[in-house]
Amino acid sequence: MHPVLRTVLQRLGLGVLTLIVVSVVIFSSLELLPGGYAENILGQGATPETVANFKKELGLDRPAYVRYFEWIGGVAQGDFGASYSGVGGTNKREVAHVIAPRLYNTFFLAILTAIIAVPLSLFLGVMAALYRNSWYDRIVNAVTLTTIAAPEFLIAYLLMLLFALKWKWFPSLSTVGETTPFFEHLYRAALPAITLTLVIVAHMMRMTRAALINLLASPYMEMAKLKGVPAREAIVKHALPNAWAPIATVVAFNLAYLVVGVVIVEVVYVYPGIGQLMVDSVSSRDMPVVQACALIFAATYILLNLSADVVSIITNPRLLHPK
Amino acid sequence: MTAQAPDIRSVRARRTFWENAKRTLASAPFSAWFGMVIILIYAICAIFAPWIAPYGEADVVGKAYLPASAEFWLGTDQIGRDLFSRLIYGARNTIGIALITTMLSFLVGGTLGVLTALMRGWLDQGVSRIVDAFLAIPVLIFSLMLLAVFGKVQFFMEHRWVLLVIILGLLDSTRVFRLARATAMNVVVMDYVESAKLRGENMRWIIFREVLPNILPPLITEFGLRFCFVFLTISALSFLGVGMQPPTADWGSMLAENKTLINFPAVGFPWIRKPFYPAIAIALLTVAINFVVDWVLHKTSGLRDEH
Amino acid sequence: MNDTQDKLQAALTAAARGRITRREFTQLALASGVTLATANTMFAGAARAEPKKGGTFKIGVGHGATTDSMDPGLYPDQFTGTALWGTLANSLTEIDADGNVVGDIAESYEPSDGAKKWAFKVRKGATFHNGKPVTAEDVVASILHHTKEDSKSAAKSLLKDMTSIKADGAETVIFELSGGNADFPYTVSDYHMPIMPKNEDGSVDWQSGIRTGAYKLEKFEPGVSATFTKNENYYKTGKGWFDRVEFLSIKDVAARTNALIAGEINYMDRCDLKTLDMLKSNPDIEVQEITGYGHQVYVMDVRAKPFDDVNVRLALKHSLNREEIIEKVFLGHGQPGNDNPIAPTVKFAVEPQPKHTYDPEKAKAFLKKAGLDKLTVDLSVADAAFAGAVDSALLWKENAKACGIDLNVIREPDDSYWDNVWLKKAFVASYWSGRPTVDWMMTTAYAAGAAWNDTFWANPRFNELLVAARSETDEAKRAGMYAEMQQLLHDDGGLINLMFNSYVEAHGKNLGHNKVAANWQLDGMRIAERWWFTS
Amino acid sequence: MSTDNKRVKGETVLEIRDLKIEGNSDGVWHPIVKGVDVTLKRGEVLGLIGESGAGKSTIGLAAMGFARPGCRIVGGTIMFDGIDLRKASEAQKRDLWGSRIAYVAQSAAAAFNPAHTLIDQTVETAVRHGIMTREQAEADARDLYKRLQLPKPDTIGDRFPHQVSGGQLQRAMTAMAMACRPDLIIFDEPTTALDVTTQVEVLAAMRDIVEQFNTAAIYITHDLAVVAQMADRIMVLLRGKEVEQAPTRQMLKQPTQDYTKTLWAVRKLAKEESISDDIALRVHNVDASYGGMVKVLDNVTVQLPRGRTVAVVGESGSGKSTLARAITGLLPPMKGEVYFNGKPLPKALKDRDKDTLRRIQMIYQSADTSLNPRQTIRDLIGRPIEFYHGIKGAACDRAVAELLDAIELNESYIDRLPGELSGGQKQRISIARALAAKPEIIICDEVTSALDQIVQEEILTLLMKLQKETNVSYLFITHDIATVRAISDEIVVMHQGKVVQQGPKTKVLNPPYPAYTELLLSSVPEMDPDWLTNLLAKRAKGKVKA
Repeated sequence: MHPVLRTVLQRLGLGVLTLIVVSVVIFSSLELLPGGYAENILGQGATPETVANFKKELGLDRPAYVRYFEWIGGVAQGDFGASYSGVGGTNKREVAHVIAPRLYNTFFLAILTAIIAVPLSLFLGVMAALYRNSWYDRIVNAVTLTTIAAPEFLIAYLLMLLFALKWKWFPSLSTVGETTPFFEHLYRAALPAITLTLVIVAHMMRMTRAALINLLASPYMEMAKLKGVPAREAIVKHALPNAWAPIATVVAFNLAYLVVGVVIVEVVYVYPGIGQLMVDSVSSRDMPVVQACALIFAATYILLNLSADVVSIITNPRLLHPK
Repeated sequence: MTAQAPDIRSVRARRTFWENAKRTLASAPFSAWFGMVIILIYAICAIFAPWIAPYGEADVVGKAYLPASAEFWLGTDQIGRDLFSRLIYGARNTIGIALITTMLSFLVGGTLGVLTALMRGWLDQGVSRIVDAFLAIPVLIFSLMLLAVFGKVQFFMEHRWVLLVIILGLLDSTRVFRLARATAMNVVVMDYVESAKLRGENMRWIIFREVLPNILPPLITEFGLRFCFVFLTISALSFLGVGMQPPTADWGSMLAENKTLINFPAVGFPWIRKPFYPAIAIALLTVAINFVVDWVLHKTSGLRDEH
Repeated sequence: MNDTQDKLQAALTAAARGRITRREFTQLALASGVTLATANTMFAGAARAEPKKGGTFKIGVGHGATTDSMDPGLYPDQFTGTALWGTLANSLTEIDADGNVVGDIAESYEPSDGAKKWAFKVRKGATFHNGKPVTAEDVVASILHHTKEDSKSAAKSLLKDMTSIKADGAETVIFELSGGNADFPYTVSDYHMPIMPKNEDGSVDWQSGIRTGAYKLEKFEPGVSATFTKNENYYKTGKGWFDRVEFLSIKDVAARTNALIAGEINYMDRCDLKTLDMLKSNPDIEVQEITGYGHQVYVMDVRAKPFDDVNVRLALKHSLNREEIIEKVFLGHGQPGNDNPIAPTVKFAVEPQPKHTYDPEKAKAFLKKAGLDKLTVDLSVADAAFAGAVDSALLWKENAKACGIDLNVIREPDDSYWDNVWLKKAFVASYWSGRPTVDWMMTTAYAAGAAWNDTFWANPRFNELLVAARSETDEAKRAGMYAEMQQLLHDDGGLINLMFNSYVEAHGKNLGHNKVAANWQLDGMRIAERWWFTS
Repeated sequence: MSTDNKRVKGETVLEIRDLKIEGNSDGVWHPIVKGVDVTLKRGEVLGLIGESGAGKSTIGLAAMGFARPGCRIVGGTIMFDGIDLRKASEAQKRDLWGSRIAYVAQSAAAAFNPAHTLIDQTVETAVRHGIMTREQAEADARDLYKRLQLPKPDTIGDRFPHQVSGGQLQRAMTAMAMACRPDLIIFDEPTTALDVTTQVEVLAAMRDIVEQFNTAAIYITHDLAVVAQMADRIMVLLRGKEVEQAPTRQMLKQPTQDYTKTLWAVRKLAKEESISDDIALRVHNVDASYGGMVKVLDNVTVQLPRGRTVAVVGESGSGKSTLARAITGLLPPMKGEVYFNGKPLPKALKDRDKDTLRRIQMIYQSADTSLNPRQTIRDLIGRPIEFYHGIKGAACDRAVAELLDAIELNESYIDRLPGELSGGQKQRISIARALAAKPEIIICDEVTSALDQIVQEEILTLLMKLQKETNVSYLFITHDIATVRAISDEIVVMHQGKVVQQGPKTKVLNPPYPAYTELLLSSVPEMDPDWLTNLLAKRAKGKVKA
């Protein structure tokens, strides 16, 4: 079997294993969560009787492990169960239906940001490596440093202040619905995307720079120079191909972050993404949704890392063409 | 050649830690110095907060939202506490907690990382799998849940910071583990580790005398970055309302408390808006740390210019 | 009256009808000897007074969760309340701007047998969005929806005294109660009890969102938004002016504020008090403040030590500087409480004497009486009880020091505060959204053994009065009884009422409205049918 | 006939006058090259020889007008074919580099970009300087591969660097340098990283090609024998200064300078062989392998007499280092026994007691990796003393000082870190560390191969001196026959995990040889300039016979 294929399969296997561990971790910590869905939904209105009715209807009166295995079994067949929120018999709200629109929004935002951020950071990184210790390099570093240093929500509010309130280029609210037309969606997601870009570009750019500068010391870069290859071409043609692995890893990491780590941006811009859904569901104890979200997050993380590995394999002849 | 050897010329004593420190510091560039000075200032604020701060951490000393004045250097906050004093105490709490958290995560993650790198085998496999699982769960959301879970324990209700430290520390240790293991892997294959084994040294010696000193530079730099990351996370948690306990002054919650003011004409100094003070405090420290970290990295990167 | 004033009157009407420009009006006004400023306000007022049709009304609400359900029994808060009840549906009765109960789906209602029996007459011409007329059957089904055995409805407890309900012909619905309740019409005005179409099988169709209200449901995305379109054949006249209504769930107050400033929403609830001055200074935005029934309180479990001693309770009641806290934490937005849960705007409300105010000496004196020279108590708080609960408690701690009371403030985690702290710990912060009647309020929170009696206060005289007053139809007598009850609670109860909080809400200047109701936020949750655009 | 008369000398290609270069360490600039003159005619090969730090590579690169980061050319002129490379712009130099001046780096493995195929990198210069179209360039490259006797010259180009052997890579790199038929090639220690047997082929290939294209070349190496084969003229360098310069033969026959003489003398070092049957260590029929697959050691039997030195020679992959691991217990043998003073040793390291461990010590090839860079000399040497003999504090310090004395290092080094020492000094420290345990056996794994010849000699003499003093036995693993001559009493020749031959030095080093031994020995370059020519001729004959 070709090594690439083998690795991919191995990782996938591990991924599934990881997912199971994750589901157990999440499930059990949710079991520990004090207060229940009923108490929460009824808030001050909870009476022992109504709560009891709730529990019965949700099947929460049965032992935890039974529910876990039912649930995991369902998931195995692609059925994430029903959200507690649909209780009342007739219209159970399938978790899938609850999550689908949010997931779409999240991916929309993530992809939008990625499209801006990844090329940008690569470009900046290569430039910084090329003109290292120049003013350009220093400035870019300083700026990225500060964007790393500033708390996410601060950046978010600042951008909102400038772009939404001062200049009114973009809306301050990013509320979008399933019916929102594509370009409207694009327009509304602009500010969140910019914010996230600022947050992740710094990281990716610095890694790109580091990875490249690391390689510049290697003999074959000197060789390239002594073969008369100009600096820019040397970086692009000789350094970059060997730098893909580390770059891919950090890119994957940041893309994962775009999916799993954007709660705050979602809150600030009121963007109905999956992060907020999960936080809501945690505080309202809507277990099925929380678990589904957690699994999705984990899966995203795993798949992205996997693809990073694949990239580093196919860009590394040693692994791609073994002796 | 033993203790009873006839000639009693005494060998000159060890070079002291300070001598070494001096030698290294001498070569530090400006940015590093700048960073170190800032960090030092913060440290002093943190340690001597009660003596530096003009007012108590939680004392209500004036009306709400007083502008900056001789009496209140940065004005007062939403219930009339002195912002300057709270900033200083904030340094104490935020830095203190972030520091303890990071230490915890390095103690756990670092030790495990080195151990697994040395032992390999099932331990390595097991730990790595579990770590992978934890890495796959987003820190922020997971810590939200854990905070909700253990926030109910009476002890943690009274000392919430302990809970924060434990949760963030452990979650973070997974990331540290990754790095520690990776770097240790490169060191354990070195001949000097092998020769230590040949000498018959025990695990403790090998870890603490042979391996640790050599993976320290990358770990130290990571420490700096992790440290920043931790208190950004803490502030994020405070922003979501589950962070530190009022009246404890914590930059994150201070920032969150006043976030709505950001979009309005300056409160406090005409040119800086109140919510920015803690933000600036955070940013400045992070930048300072990164300066130092960059320097350490450069020093230890081993990129010697050979002739 | 002279003729210039007649002219002015005419002009005002004209302005109201929009048939006269500001310039013309001002000229006239000046002619009739009014200053320019007054003239302008007069014009604006007049032009505002007359409702206009049309426009899309966007409301940013600080509530709403993905778990929100169409089942009215489960409406947790303002979002579902205002959107899925106030905009979409009607109950049998409603509370008007002055706090009186008036018919809604019910055209009229009659008590009999000492208010133990109530007959509600369904309004003629009231129809569901699908065109079907509302029948007594629908009403019965809608009410029974909450009283079913397995019901999870929050209204279940409200209806626990209802022994039977039946339709008497197509128009009339007969309620029978276990005991007399003169305020029953108030009860059925509750937002958990909208009238819904009955299914074949006798249950009600709560899922489809077909209701009777001024707007039809277009789309409901739980935790995100709810959109509505005008219901052209709404049975009420002079209500429901907008073409479309959009509710957005914006939990982050900063975001809400920005949205309003940026003009992306026309109305926001629960303003951040810190920003009010800036908001007010914005020419296009109007901040409105209504002191409602809601009150923010600290409650003591009167069974637990040391609160079992009335003197300790009184000492604490006097150790709290309500004015200062309102000033500092709520920036003056609220009315100091007087340890009486009945809002001044409620019928039969009184101001018990002596007024409880911050008075260290008195507090010390009461401590002495209790045989203590100093007192240490734990106070559990969380902003989940009410925004500012923590800050208030911290200030109180400062006040109490002067009274020889060491208040140990414990901050509880926000989520599930109501399950684990409220009703569980002896001394906690709590919030009451208030009730439209004395009886309702007292029954829910202070009657011996009531599920939510969070002070566990059981005063024989009080409870006896409570029952008596219910079936008492003589207004004067009732007033007397209620006054005594409020006094008792004030002197002896475990309630420390910090303040009646104001609903501080802001909206664009281009919105018009009549007197705003105080029973709920958002104009009694019925803002969508009551307000309109002026331009 | 000799190499030099066979070639047409043309006009001067390169003329370097009074070259001065400085290097930067920790912010301080200090001279590395202190005024060197080089003149090179077309078709001439100049050998630059000297120890590390002599500045040979620096000069070689300077000849291209290039200075490594951390170095700067501060004085002198570098005229290449009328162009002053010091004044030339980057762009000008870029046009020259690759096309008219080419560079062949020491380690081809590192100097080839792992991400591109050989042919891609070979043709790159030609194509980018617009000398040929890609098709022509590739055709030409294949031709060069053929001339350099690379296997499958038509397809080997499509391979990636990691897919071909070191020797082949080094030749491919020469092809790459030749791609544009440059006027000048700089060979920077091109064969140092190779096994002797491979080295012969590569040397031959490189020599032929420069002859065929009559290219001028600077050949940088520390190995006299090698340079003797390649160069027409030899320049000896010491600490950035020219010691002397002369045509190869003359230089080999009568060097004038003392330093040069010492250089030559190193090769003469030889130990008086003495045999003993008091066996300290006996490896008996040992098989070993990493993870079962291939046997790295195949039924190996070796004897180590007390107080004597047994040299284990073989090329990389012959399993000689594995033998060491098997003895030390790092790699427990699958089969066979290791007897120590007649008693079988526990196979695995962890089963051996402290004292056994003390008696067998090991010294590694690279002191850089075997000395913990974070520990001072005091700790490095002190630890075994403390660990094995429980001597602490001042006493331990004194012991360390005495050991430093024994290895001829000044006591003031005691608080240095390894990074602050020269290669030779580091190796001395690792010797001291081994001695500190007062062992009976020291396994020396290629201990001198990373060092300059003079230093090598010093280390070897030191080892021998210590052997006399402490009667310790050495198991001396090396690939360098010269070293073997210098130090051993007995020799074990290993090839592909098997012992080809074991016996007293004189016996092994003299005919009749087993085939492999002969190949090995014959491949070792000798100081005779005609050695390579003759050897090739002899082997050619051999082939014909066969």
